[in-house]
Order: sequence, then structure tokens, then C-alpha cells
Amino acid sequence: MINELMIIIFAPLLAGVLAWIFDVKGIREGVAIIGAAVPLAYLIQAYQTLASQPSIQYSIVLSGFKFEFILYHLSWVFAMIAGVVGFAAVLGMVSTAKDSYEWLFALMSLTGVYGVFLADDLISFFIFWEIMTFASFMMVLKYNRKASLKYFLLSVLGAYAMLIAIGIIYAKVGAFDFTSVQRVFYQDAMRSVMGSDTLFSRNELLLIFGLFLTAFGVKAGTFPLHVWAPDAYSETNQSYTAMFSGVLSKAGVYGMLVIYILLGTRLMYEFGNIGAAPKFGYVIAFLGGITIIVGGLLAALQEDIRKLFAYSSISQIGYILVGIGVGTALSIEAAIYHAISHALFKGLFFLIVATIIHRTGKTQFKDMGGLAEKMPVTFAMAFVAILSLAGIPPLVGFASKWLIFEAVIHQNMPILGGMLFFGSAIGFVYLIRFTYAVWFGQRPTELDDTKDAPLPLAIAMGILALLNVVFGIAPGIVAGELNKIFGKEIIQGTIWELNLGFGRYNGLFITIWLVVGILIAAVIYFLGAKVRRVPVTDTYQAGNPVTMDYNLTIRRNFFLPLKETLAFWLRMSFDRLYQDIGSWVEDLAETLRHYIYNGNVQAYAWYLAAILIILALWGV
Amino acid sequence: MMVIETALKALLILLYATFVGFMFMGIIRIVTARIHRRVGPPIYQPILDTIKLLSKKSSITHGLIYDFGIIYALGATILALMFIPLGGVSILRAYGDLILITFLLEIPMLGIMFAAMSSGNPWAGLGAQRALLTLLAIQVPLGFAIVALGEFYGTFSTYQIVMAQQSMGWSITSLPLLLAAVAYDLVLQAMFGKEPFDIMIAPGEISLGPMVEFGGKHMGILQIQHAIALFAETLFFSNIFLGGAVITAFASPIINTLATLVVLLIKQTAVLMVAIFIGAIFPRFTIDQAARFYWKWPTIIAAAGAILAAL
Amino acid sequence: MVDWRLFEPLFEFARRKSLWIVAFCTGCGGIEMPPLMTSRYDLERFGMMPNPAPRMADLFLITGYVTPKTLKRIIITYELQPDPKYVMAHGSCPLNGGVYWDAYNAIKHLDKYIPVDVIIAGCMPRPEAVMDGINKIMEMIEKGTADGWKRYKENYEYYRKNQDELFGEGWREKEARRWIPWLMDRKKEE
Amino acid sequence: MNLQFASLLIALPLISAFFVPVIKTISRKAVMPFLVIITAVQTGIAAWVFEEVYTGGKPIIIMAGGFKPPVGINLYIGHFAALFVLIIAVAGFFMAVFSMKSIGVEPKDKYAMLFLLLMLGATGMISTGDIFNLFVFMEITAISAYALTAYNKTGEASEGAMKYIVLGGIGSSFFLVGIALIYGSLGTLNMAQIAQLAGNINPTVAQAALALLVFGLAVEAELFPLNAWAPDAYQAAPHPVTAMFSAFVVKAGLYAMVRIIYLLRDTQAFTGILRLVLILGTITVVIGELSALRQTNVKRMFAYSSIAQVGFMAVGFSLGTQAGASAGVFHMVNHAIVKALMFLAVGYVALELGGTSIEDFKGLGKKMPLTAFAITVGAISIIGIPMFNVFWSKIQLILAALKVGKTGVIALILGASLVEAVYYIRLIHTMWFESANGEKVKENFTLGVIMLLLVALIIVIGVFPNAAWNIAQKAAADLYNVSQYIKNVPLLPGVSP
Repeated sequence: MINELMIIIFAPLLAGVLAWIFDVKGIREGVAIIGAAVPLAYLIQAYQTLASQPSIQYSIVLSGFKFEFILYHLSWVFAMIAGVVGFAAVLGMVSTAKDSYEWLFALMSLTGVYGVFLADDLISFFIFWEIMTFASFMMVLKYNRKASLKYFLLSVLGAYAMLIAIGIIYAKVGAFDFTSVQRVFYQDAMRSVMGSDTLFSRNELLLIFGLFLTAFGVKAGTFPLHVWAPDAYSETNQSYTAMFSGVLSKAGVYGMLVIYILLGTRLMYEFGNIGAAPKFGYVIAFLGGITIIVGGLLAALQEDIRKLFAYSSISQIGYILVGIGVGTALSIEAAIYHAISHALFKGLFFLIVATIIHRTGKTQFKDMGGLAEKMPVTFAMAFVAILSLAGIPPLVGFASKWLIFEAVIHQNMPILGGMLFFGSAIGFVYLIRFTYAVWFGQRPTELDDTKDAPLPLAIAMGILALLNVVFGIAPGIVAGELNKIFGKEIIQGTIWELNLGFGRYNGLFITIWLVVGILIAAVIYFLGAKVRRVPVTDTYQAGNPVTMDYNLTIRRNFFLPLKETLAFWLRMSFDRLYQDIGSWVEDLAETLRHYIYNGNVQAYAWYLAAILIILALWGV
Repeated sequence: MMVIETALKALLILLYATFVGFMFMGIIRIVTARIHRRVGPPIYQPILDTIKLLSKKSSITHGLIYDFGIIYALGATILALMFIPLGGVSILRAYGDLILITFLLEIPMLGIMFAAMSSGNPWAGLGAQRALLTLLAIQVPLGFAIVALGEFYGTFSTYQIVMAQQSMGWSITSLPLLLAAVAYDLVLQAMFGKEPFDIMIAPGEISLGPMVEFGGKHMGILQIQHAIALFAETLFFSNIFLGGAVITAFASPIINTLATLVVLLIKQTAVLMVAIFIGAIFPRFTIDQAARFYWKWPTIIAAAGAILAAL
Repeated sequence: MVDWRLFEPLFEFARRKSLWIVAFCTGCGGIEMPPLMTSRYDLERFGMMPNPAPRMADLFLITGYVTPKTLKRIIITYELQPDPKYVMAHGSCPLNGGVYWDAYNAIKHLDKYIPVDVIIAGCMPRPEAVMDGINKIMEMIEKGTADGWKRYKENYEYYRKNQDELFGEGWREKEARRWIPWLMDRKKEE
Repeated sequence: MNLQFASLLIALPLISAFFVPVIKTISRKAVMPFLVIITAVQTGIAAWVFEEVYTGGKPIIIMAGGFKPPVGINLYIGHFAALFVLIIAVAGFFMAVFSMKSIGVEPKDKYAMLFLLLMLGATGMISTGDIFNLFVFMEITAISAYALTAYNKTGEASEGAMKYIVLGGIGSSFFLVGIALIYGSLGTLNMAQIAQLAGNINPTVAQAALALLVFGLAVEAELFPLNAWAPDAYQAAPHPVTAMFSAFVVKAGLYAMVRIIYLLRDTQAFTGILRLVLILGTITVVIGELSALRQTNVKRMFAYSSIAQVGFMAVGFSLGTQAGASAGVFHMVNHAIVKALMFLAVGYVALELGGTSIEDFKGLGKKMPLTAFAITVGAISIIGIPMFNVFWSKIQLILAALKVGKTGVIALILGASLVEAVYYIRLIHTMWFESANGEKVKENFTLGVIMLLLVALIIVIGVFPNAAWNIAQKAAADLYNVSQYIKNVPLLPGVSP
């Protein structure tokens, strides 16, 4: 009997390879679904085990490295995110995936992400991190070279940063597994408190922290390393993006948590706190805050449906980082909660986008409109997702956002609080833009025979939408799991209620009273006169007759005034900066090669002479 | 029994809020008229308007969302109302969380936007866009004001804040919250949709923006929603900044409640008056001017308040 | 279901007391509206309110002469209004052409195209006269004789015939071509 | 079976090289098959020796004419030598097979002879235990390499060969001077004895000698800037020869350099030279990668890339720790496999589509899926993606370097490998996702099998690196701890200068 953790990690990869080899339509989809379902089943089964014992562990030795894997509450929660959203995304891909290539790499990235979440030592963490990056990169490469290259370079940069950090730690600690690394840093912290000299000097600590921050920041899409995300998220199979943005970005979040787990105490003692929040967390938190604002504003100004949601997920990740950065138990729980809800609604959103693109073949807002009548099911899903992301009670989006708000403001962090509020408003803004341009208004005639979502996509969306609602009405379910991570009741309350002591939120009451209010309104509505359905052209245009020949809907530059207001800030772009650096390097390289390998043998002989002289000076 | 009592209470609150809300709308029109040296309509005029609109004999719809958005807006407003402490008689005051109420006061607009945009009228779209950008603009000072409150009192429960004010005086008597209150009041101006921030419904320019397609009972429901929202927003403001009111001086709870309501009514009217006066004498900002304004002064004031409260 | 006839008097009162106006100010009469609205004659006393959107309007003011071009808008705007709706025409031009009685391009009889409840004679009627007309229409609403909207429904063929005679068949679609150029950006892009 | 038969590793290619003209007089057609058969036999012997050494755990010492060293010349086939002899033989065999298809230019008999001599030289360089003998073998390798470079009778071929000759000549002459210095001061040419006596050598002489030896070998080992000949030679040489250059000729030079440096560990010059090699290696990596960045000729691009990889190995060895040496050896093995595969594939593409410019690779995935797949796997492996072999050696190397605190160097190298990722990914995208014109090519079965073998090797090592890693560690140990080396060689007692 091979170990269940191994099954959880490698089942998707195996399925992917099989699907790739037996490239038969029907078979490969079945295999892939099984490959995505098996880990989920094992995780659900593992829940029973975790109730009795603290963790499940497993380790193997390979090329001199001991690879250790562990499944405990934290990794279980994250793995469940991967499991559910990954499964939904795979279902979606059944409709949208074109060839076995996509199956192979989509499932490979799922394996990678499972590995990252279950890894218990730095090397396997790194290796699965790389696998995840590589697989997702291949998914993008198929669609767009430039975007994929940008993504890969930034990711590999991050990965190498992580590698160096790991190496530095290894050189001092002599071990890779989390427990011993954590122990060493803890002892270090104690030493620094005692005042005796520490194993890692302050600067080394800063270096390691910075390197890790870079590594995880890239994957999470933190400002200013977010530039890859919009292109990469949009230039691939959108069903896959549900996984890409919903799960893979959570690997970066998980990494931030790993920083806490490993270096937390040491950093806290070295750099001190502000209030109850560690100073080093402030870096993360403020980066997160800026990410919220930048991502949100740019999302509002996009003209491409995929890009809008790409930026939106950057912005949402910002929330999670703020929660993590504040660094109290409550705020971290809030952050994980938001990680869950973000995975749920953003996965749902990208599946919706996948449906729209699958059915209409359009990606620009200017080509869409009035689809609500043609795709009612999809629109219903979109409605749930919109309310959830905009943070409308009683949906999961609000519960998690509310937790983050309370956690942050309770720590007396005014600026971050303001950033969060701005973020929620900008969420409204870009969502309405999406709603208006895609679902409402006048429908271009070429979309008149658009069909509704295909069954697999519909099922996938249904799963996620249902979870959105359930976890919103009964937020205590999630809160209970999160409390297990810290082993104490940080969020009290029943399954309906979150009670922080200084603030309460009850999903059930809100639902009830919302229903009551809507009933009252409905009564008034139905007492009124009968309504007559009119076409979209029967609308007031200063008395001008309206026909379908014209575009009644504002589809381009919907937020032009915003653009004008922000004109100054929009002029600076990190994306362009990086591209310039890239081209500089290329030119430099070309010049170098041109001058060094100039094909002139005398020059080569002179090199020899030069080296000889150097040697002589060296020697004598 | 419990349920019936609650339901009765809720109904009473609802009726009271609606009635007072309509009165407020009437007051707005009268006072504005007086400032214009006009006679102005009778104070019950908004009620007549609503009855007329509801009694229209024909009415159109642009689809399911067009109707549902309206209903949702009113429902959400009623929901918000239930969470705001109204002296001692509100239903869910125990769950009246600052953040929650702030969100709840915003979501009716979402419903209206959905309905308006589903009509496909370009002016409705334009109005929605402007309304959203106004929302975006006010969100920053609003957020800072809320943050200041939360940090100052260390709790998010509106009711506890009211109680605290009973003992330690109104919020605006302390500097940080005074700043927050100033910023919040500027925000209220946009929440009421009064000048100078009513570009979203600019009647002459985009013919009421989001409202352009609503007629008959849709508009009537929106009038009711507007009335309740007016009541709720003023009530919220006077609760968190003007000390609310919890009167226990008299023996019988009935009289206590009535006295509470009266006190609250006075405070709400005061809040309303400020808004009217500002609105009556100012011209209209374009949307980017409004955004720049809100992101400059109110934000600075509110942020100062929040930071002071944090220290 | 509630029997709404009981409330009919209340409704009539409300309708009478809150007339929201769509003012079609193309003619010279447009200049008479500002004094009516502002502090001199303050129409708001009667709960009347200028209102840009026809969807929620009750009273449709046509202030002055009507040309075919404006008539098209008048008809469309009128049809957008929900019942019950009332029309009031200022001046002699809508009544019988007035000074344009022999102009080739002015509509002589507005009530051939839409039902008009009250026509205020005069060229131009002063605000007092207009307010007199408003009183008149309020009385008519009370008596229930302001039934233009019913007549338009009943004799729609008649009105439609006159309109089509004037403009030709399918004029709504045809004419739409040249108007609203700012709505044609999709065409411009391609 | 008598271990002395291992000397066949040297003898077989030599003798058969001289038999080639005879074969030719019998039949022109038989030359190439003869070459293949000889290399196959050589592979068999090498495999046997490998098996013997790694099971027996003791190195095989072959004394010419039974004279004990230092009087007689001895061959020392330790773990490292056994491993690399095997690699040389296998690569030689594959390339011989490839040559049957790829070499159309006459005179093939000369080609076969030079081919065998090249193998002989490399084998000798790796397995000899005598420093002058090393020089001789190096010259054999070099000269046959020059000739093979110029084998395609084109202008650029002769130009590349010319450059190679000039630089190589300078290098080996200085190498000779270095040997002379050593001999003059120690009076012995036997490596073991040199190592034994290295302690009491005059430091100045030691430094000068070491410097000259390193200098001479660095030319063969392609360290910057002594590698200027490499790009032209690689591009101009026949495809199998290029593959062999990259697969073992360079590594033989590198081996010789490292071996000598380690032998003279006891001298003061040791650390200084190590630092020098470290610097050279780093620069080699950086310059190599950067130069490859905008190459439009794929073969030349691979040439630069392999230069950079050699820099990696040099850095690994110059760390001066056991871990570093192991990593270096491991990287040598992996790189030999990958580069053999890639140059083979590129050569094959050039054969089929008539060129190695990037244009010819457009839509290769449609035209020659197998070859494209092979190149892709190789590229991904070189970039250092997990589950492919190079990843392991790279990570071992980096960890070793960081253990001795060389963070800056590592940062530089990793930055350079970012560049590597760029140009390889561009190539992959061009191959698979760009529009192809031209019909599908029927791919040669034998070459396909060879490529698939190598691909399988890459992936197997990538997934289960244990075995390869242990072998590499053993080999590195053989290279690293010199005291063991001295013990292994049965020096004639009492004979000392």
C-alpha cells in the first residue's frame, strides 16, 4: 500500500501523463477527472484521521535529500482549496481543453501545488514549486510566447531567490526539514533575547527574508512583481485560469505563511512589533495594500474581460497579504478565510469567463452585451460571484472581508484600513463594469444564437457557487476549521455566527431579514399594475427613435473619467520598466559577444597573452 | 410569541422610518423652496407623488433583473434599517456592526444599478458609471471615518458605541472623531445625492441617469426606498457621532421610547438641514472634480482623525 | 386581491396634486416656463415638478409651434409615457397653425397626431394663462374628463394613419439613421 | 578475467585506427561499419571495466611492460576514469552510428581514423597516470580534433580549425613548459609521486608551473577567455564531432586540469589557483550565456550554452570541497548526456532540412516531432527544471557553493541561467508553436532509438537520481582525495629523485 500523501500528490500527474499518452477524446477527459477527484477524496478521508491525530507524515530519500511530507490542519485547508477548485477547473476544461497537451500540464501543475502545500522540507517545497511554475508556464507558452516568457522569467527569478535563501539556511542549519529549521531560528531568537551572539546575523536574516519575500511575492502577484499576472492569466485556457488564479496564487500566500512558521519568532524579536503586529509584517501588509489599490484601479480600466479578472485577482490577493502581514492570529485566520473565499469566487469567475469565451469567442467588452437573456444559468452564477466578490452579505466574500477589516482596524492601523475600504469600493466599480458590458444592454446581432453553458462547465460552476452561498450563510463552518489551525477558539460563535468579542456577524439573520425585506418589497411590487415587457430599443433617447443598428451600450472606456482623474499615475508602469531592462540586457549581450568573439585570431591570441600576464602576476 | 413580537416591532419601525423618511423628503423640498424664496409644496407632497406613481395604470419592464433590482434595493434598505440601533427598540442592534452597516447602506445602490443597467439605456449606464465613481470617491474618507470610530471605541458594535457616548459624551466632542464626523458629513452629501455631488442624476444633462427608465411602480418603490435610506443614513450618523439617544428617565418604557425617538428625530433633522443648506447653495461638480475633492480634503481630515484615534 | 376602486378618489387626488411635467420647449413658449418654475409663480406649490424623463411623467407640455421634425419626437416621447398621461399645448400654433397658418412646414393641427387635453390660446400665453390651463386640467382630472390617453388607445389607427401620411411608412426606423451620430461609434471603429 | 585487459581501452582504438587503411583497400564501404563495430567493442570493454571498478571498488592499475611506476608509465583507471571512459565509449558509439548517416564527404577512411584517434586521446588523457603521457594524449586529441574540425572542406571549417590550431598550439606548448618546470624541480613525471612530493617543491616554481599547466589546459577546457576558438570550431565541425567535443573532449581537458590542481594540493599556490579558476569559471558562465542570447544559429547557440555549462563545472571543482567536486562530476555526466543528445538532434535537423539557422526550426514539431521532442527535453533539462537530470547537479552545485559562502558567485551564475531560460524557451516556442512550411520528414529509425534512449536516460536520472548521484560521488572522491590516489598507485619503494 503506497502512502496516501504520495497518492494525493502524484495522482494528478499520473492521470495527466496517461491522458497525454492515450490521446483519445473521452478517455483523456475521464482519466483527468478521476485524477483530480482522487486526491480530493483522499483529503476528505484524511479529515477523519486528522480529527484523531495531529498530522500525517511521510518521507523518502532521493539523491542525498530526505523529502518529507506532512498533512496537518493548515496544509489540509490549503490542499482542500486546491482540491475543490482544481476539480472544478478540470471539469471546466472538459469543455474547453483542446488537446492532451493542456491536460498534461494542467494536471502537472495541480500536482505541483499539492506538493507545495504538503511539503515539510525546503527542498521538496522548492522542487514542487518549480514543477508548478513550469507546468503553468507551459500552459501559457502554448497561447502566447511573450506573456509566458515574462511569467517564466519572473517566476524563475523568484525561484532562484528562494533557492539561494534555502542554501543560506542549509549552510548554517545543515538540514532542510521545517521542524529543525524552525527550531534553529527559535533558538536563535532566544539567543538574541539573551543578548548572546546568534547563528544568523541581522543582515543575513534580512537577506533571507527579502529573498523569500521576492520568491513568494512573485507567485502571489504582489506589487511591484505583479506584471506577469495579467498577461499570464489572460493568455491561457480560461478554465485552467480558474485553477491558476484560484489555487496557484495561493501557493504564494502559503509561502508567506511559511515565512511566519520558519522565521516568525526570530524576525519578531529582531525587529520588534508595532502594537500587536510584527514590524516585518508591515512590509507585507503595505505591499498588500498597494497591491489592492493598483490591481483594482487597473482592473477598472481594462477593455478585455480576461484582463479585468486577472487584475481583480491581483487586487484580492492584496487583501490576503494585508491579513497575513498584520500577523495577529485573528488576522491570519481572516487571511486564510479570504484565501478560501477568493479561490471560490475567483475560480467561479474564471469559469464564467471560460463559458463566455467558449460560447461567443469574444474577449473584448466592446463585442459583448445583453447575454443575460441568452445564458441565464451562467448569468445566475455570475450574479452569485459578483455579489460574493463585491462583498455583499450574506455571501462568503463578505464574511472573509469583514474578518480582515475587523482584524486590521482592531490593530489600530488606520492607513491599511483606508486601503481596504478603497479596495472594496473599487471591487464594486469593476464588477459593475463587467456586468453592464457583458450581461446587460443591447446585444450585438452576431451573438443572437449564443447557447448556454455546456454541462461540465455548468456543474463546475454550480459546485463553486453553492459553496459561495453555503460558506456565506454559515461562516462558522470555515471558522471552526481555521480555529483548529491555531488550536484555540480565536473566532467564537456558532456555525451561523462569527463572534470576535468586539464585533459580531451572523449570516443566518442577515439572510432571514434580507428575505423578509425582499418579500415586503415584492408585495408592494405585485400590488402595482401589470408590467409590459418592452425590447431594449424601447428606451428614452430624447425622443429619438432607436433601432438595433446602433450601439446603445457604453462598451469602451466605460470609466473614462477615472482614467482622466488618474492620468498622472497611469503614466508610470512597472511592466514597461522591466521590459526596458530586458531589452537593455539583450543589447549589452549582443555588444559583448560582438567585441569578445570577434572572430579575429590575433585578438584571441592576445586574450591568451593577457591571461598569461595575469597568471604571472598571480604566481610571482 | 417571540416571533410575533419581533414582527410587530419590525413593522412599527418600518412604518415609522418610512413616514419620517417621506417627511424628510418633504422638508428637503420645502426648505430648498424657501431658500429660493418660493412657497414650495406641502410637506406630504412626496407621499402624494409615491401614491401617484404606484397607481399608474401601465408600467413597463426590461426583464427580470429590471424588476428584481428594484425589489432587492428596497429589501436591502429594510435590512440595513433593522441593524441600526433606534434607541432601545431596534431588532438586531446586537449585530449592528459598523462595517456591516456601512456595506448594507451601499448595497441598495447595487440593486438600483443592476436594474438601471439592465434597461440598456445609455444614460442609465452613464449614470451608473458616475454613481460608481462617486462611490469610489467617497469610500476613502468614509473608510477613514469608520476606522477612526472603530479605533477610538475599540469595538465595532454601533449599539455599544451609542452606550459609550451616553456615559462619556458625544463622539464629536473628542477631536479625532470630530474630524471624522466632518469628513463623514461631507460624504453624506454624496450619499443623499445632493449637490454638489449629484452629477450621477444630473437631470438636465442625462435626464436622471439611473432613474431615466423607471416609471410607475418601479419609481414608486424607489421613492419608498429613498425615504427609508434617508432615514437610515441620518439615523446612523446621529447614532455614531451625535450620541444617539437612549432615554431611561421616565417610568414607562413607552414614554422612554417616544422620548428617544423625538431626540433622535431632532438630531436627524439637524443632520438633514446641513445637507440641505450645502446642497441648496452649491453648483454641481463634474465627476473627476468630485473625485479629486474627496481624495484631497475629506480624506486628509478623516485620515488625520483616524491616525489621532490610533495613537 | 384588494379592490382598488375604493382608493380611486385618493389616487385621483394624488394624480391631480403631483403632476410631473415633461416640457417640450422647442417653441417660443419655452421662455414662459422659467417664470412658472421659479419664485414668481412657483408651480411647485401644486406639487408640479419639471422632470426630464418621460417614463415617470404625467403632463406633457408642448410649448409653441410644431414642425414635422419636432412632431416625431413629440409622438415618440408621448408614447413612452405611462398611463394616465395628459397633454397641454401652449399657444395658437399647435391649435391651428397660428401665424404659420400657411407655412409649408408647420403642423397646423397637433391633435390630429396626438390627443391634446388642454390647449391654451394666445400668442404667446402669459404665465397666468398657463396656470389657468393647469387649473383647468386639474379640474378635468378630478372630473375624469382628461382622457386623452384613453382616446389615443381607442383611435390608435386614426392617429397612426395621420402620422404615416405625414412621415411615410416605417419612419421611426428610417429616420433613426441620421440622428444620434454619437451612438454610432461601433460603426466608426470598423 | 585479467584486469590488465583494460589496457585494450587504449590499444583497441589505436590499432584499429591503423587498420583503417587496410580495411579501405579491401572495401570502401566497410570503413564506416568497421568504425561502428570498433566503437561497439570499445563500449563493451568500457562497460566491463566500469562494472569491475565499481563492484570491486578498487582502481585498475596497468603498468606498461610490468615496470612499476615511477619507472614505468602506468594507467590509472579509478572510479572517475572508469565512468568517463564509459561515457566516451558510449558517446563515440552513438556518434559513429550517426556518422554513417551524416558523413557524406570523402575521404571517409581519414574520418574514421581521426575519429578513433580522438577517442583514443580522450580515453588516454583520462586514464593515464603519467603527466607527460597526459601531454602526449592531449596532443593526440588536439591534433585529431583540429583535423576533424576542418574535415568539411568549407571555408569556415578551415578557418575554425585554424583558430583552434593557433590557440591550442599556444596552450599545449605552455603546458609542456609547465611539465618541464615540474620535472625540473621534482625529477619525476608520475602523478602519484608528484602528489607525494608536492609538499617540498619550491613555492615559486610550483606557482609558475601550476599557472602554466592550468593555462595550457584551460584552452582545452574552454575557460573564458581561452575558449575563443570554441564557437567557430563547434559550428564548423561535422555534427558528430561537435557532439563529441561537447560530450567528452572538453571534459577531458577539464578533468586533466582539475586532476593536476588537486595533485598539487600541498603547494601554497593551490588556493590562489582555485580562486582564479573560480573567477574564470564564473565569467565563462556569464559571458557564455549572454553570447548565446541572440544567436540565430542554433548550433552556435548550443555551443555557447555548453561553454557556459563547462563554466558551471569549473566553478564546482574550484570550490575545493568534496561536495563541490561531486557536484562538478555529476554536472559533467548530465551535461555529457544532454549535449550529446542535443547536438545529435541538431545535426540530424541540419542533415534533413539543410541548415541550423533558427528559420529551419520553425514548426519542427510538425515536421520532425521526435527530434523536436528530444531537443525540447534537452533544453528543459539544461534550464534546470525538476524531474530532469541537470536540475539535480545544478542544485547540488549551488548548495555546495553556498556552504562555502560563495553567495555572490551563485547569484551571478543564477542570473546568467535566467538568460539561458530565455533563449531555450524561444527555441522551444519556435519549434512547436510557429507556423511550419514543408512536409513531414520520415525520421530515421536508428537515430530515433538513440535519441529516445538518451531522453529516457535524462528522465530516469531526473526522477531517480540516487544511482547516478552515488556514482558521481564515488568518482569525485577518486578525484578529490589525493592521498587515496597515492596509496592506490604501487610506487616502487626507494625510488626517488
